[in-house]
Amino acid sequence: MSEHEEHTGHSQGFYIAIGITLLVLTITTAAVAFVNLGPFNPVVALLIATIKATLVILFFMHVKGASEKLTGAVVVSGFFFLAILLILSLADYMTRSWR
Amino acid sequence: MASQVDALYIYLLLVSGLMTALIFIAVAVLAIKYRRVPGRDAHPIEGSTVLEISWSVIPFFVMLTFFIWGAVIFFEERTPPANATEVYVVAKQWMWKIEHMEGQREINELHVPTGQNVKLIMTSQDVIHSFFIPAFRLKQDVLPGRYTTLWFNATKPGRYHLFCAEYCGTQHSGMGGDIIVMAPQDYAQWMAGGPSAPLQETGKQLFASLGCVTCHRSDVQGRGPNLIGVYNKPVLLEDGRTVIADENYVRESILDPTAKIVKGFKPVMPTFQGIISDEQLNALVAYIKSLSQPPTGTAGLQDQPAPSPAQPQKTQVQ
Amino acid sequence: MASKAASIVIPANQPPKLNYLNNGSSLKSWLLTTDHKRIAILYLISVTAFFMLGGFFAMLIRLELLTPQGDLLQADTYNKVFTMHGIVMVFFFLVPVVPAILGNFLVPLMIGAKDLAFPRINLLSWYLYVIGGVLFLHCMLTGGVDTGWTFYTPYSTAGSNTNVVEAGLAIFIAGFSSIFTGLNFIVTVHRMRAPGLTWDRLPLFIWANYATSLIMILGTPVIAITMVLVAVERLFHLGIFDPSLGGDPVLFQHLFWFYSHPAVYIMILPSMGVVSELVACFARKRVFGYKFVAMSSVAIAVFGFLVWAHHLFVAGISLYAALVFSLLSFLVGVPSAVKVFNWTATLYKGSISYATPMLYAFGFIGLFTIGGLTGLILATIGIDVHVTDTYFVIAHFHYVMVGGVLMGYLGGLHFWWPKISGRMYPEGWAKLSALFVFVGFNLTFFPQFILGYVGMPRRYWQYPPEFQVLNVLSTAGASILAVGYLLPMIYLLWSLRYGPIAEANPWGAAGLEWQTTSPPPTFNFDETPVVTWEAYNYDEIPPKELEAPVAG
Amino acid sequence: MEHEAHNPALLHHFADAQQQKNAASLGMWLFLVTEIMFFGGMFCAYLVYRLAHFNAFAAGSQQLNIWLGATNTGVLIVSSVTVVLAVKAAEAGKRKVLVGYLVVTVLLGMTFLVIKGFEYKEKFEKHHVPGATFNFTDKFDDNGKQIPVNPKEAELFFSLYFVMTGMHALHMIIGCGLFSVLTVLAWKGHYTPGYFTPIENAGLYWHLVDIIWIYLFPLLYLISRHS
Repeated sequence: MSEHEEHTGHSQGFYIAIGITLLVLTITTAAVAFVNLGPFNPVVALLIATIKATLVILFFMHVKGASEKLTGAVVVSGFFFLAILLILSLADYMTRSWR
Repeated sequence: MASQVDALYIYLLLVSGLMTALIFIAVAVLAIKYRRVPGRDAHPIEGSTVLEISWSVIPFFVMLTFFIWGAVIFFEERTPPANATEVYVVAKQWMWKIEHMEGQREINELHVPTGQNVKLIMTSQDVIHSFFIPAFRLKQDVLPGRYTTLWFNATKPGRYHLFCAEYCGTQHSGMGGDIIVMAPQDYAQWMAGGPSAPLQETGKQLFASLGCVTCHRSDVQGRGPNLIGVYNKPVLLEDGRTVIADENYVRESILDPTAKIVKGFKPVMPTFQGIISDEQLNALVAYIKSLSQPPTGTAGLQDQPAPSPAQPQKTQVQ
Repeated sequence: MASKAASIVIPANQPPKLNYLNNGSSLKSWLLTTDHKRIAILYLISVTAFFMLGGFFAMLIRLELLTPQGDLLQADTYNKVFTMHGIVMVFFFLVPVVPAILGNFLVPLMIGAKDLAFPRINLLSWYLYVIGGVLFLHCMLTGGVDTGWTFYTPYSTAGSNTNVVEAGLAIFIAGFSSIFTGLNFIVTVHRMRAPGLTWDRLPLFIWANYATSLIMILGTPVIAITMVLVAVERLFHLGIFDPSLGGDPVLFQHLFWFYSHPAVYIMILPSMGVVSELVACFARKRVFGYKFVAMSSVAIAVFGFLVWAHHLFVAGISLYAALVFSLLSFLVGVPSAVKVFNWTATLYKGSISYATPMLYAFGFIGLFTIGGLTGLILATIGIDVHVTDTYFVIAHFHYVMVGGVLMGYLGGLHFWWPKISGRMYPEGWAKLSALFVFVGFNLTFFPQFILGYVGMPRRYWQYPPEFQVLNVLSTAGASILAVGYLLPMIYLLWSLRYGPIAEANPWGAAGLEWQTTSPPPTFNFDETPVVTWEAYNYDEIPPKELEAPVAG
Repeated sequence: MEHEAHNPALLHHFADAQQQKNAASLGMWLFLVTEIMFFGGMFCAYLVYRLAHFNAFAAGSQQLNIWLGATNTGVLIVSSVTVVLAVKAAEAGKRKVLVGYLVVTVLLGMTFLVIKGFEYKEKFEKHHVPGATFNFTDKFDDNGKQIPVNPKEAELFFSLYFVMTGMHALHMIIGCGLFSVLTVLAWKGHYTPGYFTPIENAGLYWHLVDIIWIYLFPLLYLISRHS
């Protein structure tokens, strides 16, 4: 197992580089919040958040290069059911005539 | 409406009954025919994809007929006709307070004439209740903080149960009453016994005494939008959205004026939340609605002259 | 590959050897056990205790409703009684009953493992269940709670002055018991299967429990946070669902039913798994359409998450959302129907024995068919407006959750009783109680369909006199039902001492659990089995001429 | 059972260490899914109410300190890096490096909590804590436009703010406690290159708590600054 991990693991420098990328994205998203993009402010902010989350999941949590696909399937299904909760709830709220 | 619901119910009962009978008979026949007897072994069978697909797909299409028929009825149940008489209902633990457009008030009783579309505009003062008339096959939850509506057209005079169907505390099962359906002439007689001023009159007085008139002027553009003819029309908002100015919008605009600002106006109106009661709110809503003369008069059976159309009224308001 | 299965030697009655039951008898060896079988017994005892408590509340409800006026109980008391009946039965009986008792006992045995993947977490689950249960008992003894098991806001946050927070906390804790059980099952099924036991060879009971576990993991956290939100709203006056702050009480209902609708499948799916095992064993055939039955469990679990708002058709959701949820609700009907059809088809050309477990399986098929079809009637939106929140709904979900779940549970308990206890139950008494349950159940709940359609709302402490006849029938049925449930408790306890010693495989059943001794040794198998055969290879196992060892 | 001699950490019911490790990892991931759904309920409430009461949510959001929020995001990201490096050190069997990274992680976690505490303190001082003392008079100020906000709905925003960040902070506290225990165990040499599953799993938990904050930060602080 440990040998296997070493194949998929990355170097210390790689993790620090990912960390710096995440910090840069944080500064970017905070800065963009001060620019009025109209309806695109939430879009940009959530897009950046999703990129950050994806980086953490793929590299820090070692889903990319994991020994099996099951881990990825678990992650995807977690977000899939979260999406069901959000989308179907909003399906009610977005179509209420008075909202 | 009740007969339509019953027709659908009978259809569903027939289909379900048939299915139940089919399964019961199949289980019974197979269980007896293939009961264990010495010397006869089970015959291994794998399954059949054709069968599996057909008994998945065929029931689904049968269910689609349930859905479509049910949806049609529901759509009709939820679309009140434009010419309906309106009645305001306020629920509280544990009673139903009802106010007719004519100003007639009742508790735990609702008098309606036959052959008339009646639309209930309901809200609750405390917890969730549910207005349930089994004889009409109708039910609608009554929520605090917003309006829900229900409409019906009673056909047969009589006294029908009114129940609260959403659990609401200690006296939930006592929160009932009667729907009294009367022939139109009896109803007119009953209504004539009532003393009060029409609801929109009360609303009009409130509109003046609360100072609404100073901004919502009807002659020239005031600081607030002109409310004549607004009800049930699309309104363009400051943020570019369009909403229909229905009862809930009018209600929200009184209680939370900044939520949806009409295009071209500033969010300067104070909130009236906690300042006016639910009954006063109903009266205001009724008044604002009356400013948009309904197609065939709010209450067909009113013997007093319906409030005059917007123009003369506005001069009074000033 | 066939010969291996057929050649398995079924040990004859043997002198008591070391098994999980007699391997240590101190209290500590039970309360600190990590053996999944002993934990199953702990659950059996505690869940049965809660069942009796919930049943006691049910009897109070039925007695109160014998007459139209409220005479036995006060209105307040009645509201607390039905609330606690609901909470006890749903969260402390129906959700854990089959997975935590039969599932705990059987999942490792059926897949040829020594234990669940996380035995200590399994024990923790039981302790969480007990802590939640004790907390709820404390809540009950210090005044109870009167919100209905559904905790609808704003009544639960602002209206009720009973101990809602403590009840919510009890459910929160019991919820984590359920989450850990589900987590344990999924990991166990993925990681601990015996060599050769591929996914398409798994018993259908395993598939059903796997699907159940998915729901436990995905749904339960949502009820947990919802209970937290209700609690903070009561405790700290935060206003999450408070309409006076612009909050929406209907949002609570969305979150509540996002868990509580799929929770119905947490309850019913394991029982469906039991029925698949029973039908195969007592018809001596492979289940017709194995793959479709297996997949239908997963389909029910997934589709179950798409339908929750069908509880809210009259609650004030949008017209369009209501239509969408109505349509989606019919989707769940398909895999449920597929199961019923396949069980029926399995009987064809079988060799059917009428042993007690099979009678329960027949009962399950019948009652579930009625429960499922009335579910379709409720999903039909135009009808739902009339019958929701009436006794029609009560009757429907009791057909599914009591008729279905309990039939499956009792069938399974009788079927695996020889494996669990090492003793046979008395067949005559068992058949009698199965009959009592079936007749009593139908007499109790069928009249409630009619009551609901003529308009009797649920949670009514008194009612108009014209509803009395049907209520009397229902109460009469409930007393028969109670006898039907009490009988097994008595004769199963009796059998522990006086029942005939059970063989390893008294039914001649397929499945790894029957290849070890009854009761099994602590680590289940003397050596890890290697599976080379398909599930339900009844054509390769000699039938057992089993004519009920008659009660003494 | 026969394996017990080989590896003291191997439990009897597993065939080998690989199976045990895979089981633990899958179990942890499934637990993380329950965490996603747990927070999902609150995210759902937040989205629904933001849709319904945008003005109040925007005004409430303006009152949050974007700099403290951004700093905390940075702190969490750095702590995630130290966690991942700790796992790497454990894998390589470098005990002291492992302990060092674990200590830094706990310290960073506490830094987050302290900064969060300052934010809460500010809310108390400004009477932005829901309840009897709640007072919201600040106006939404966009290009000089003054917009009065229904204070009740602002209270709803702050209710959600406190529940969401409070739940997250609770997870941070649990995480700090977890890593403190692991630090002691690591110091005592419990973990070897053949067995460091607890470090890995605690790391997964920490990353998930990080991800939740990565979403909380824009949702609460950023996206409602303009309409």
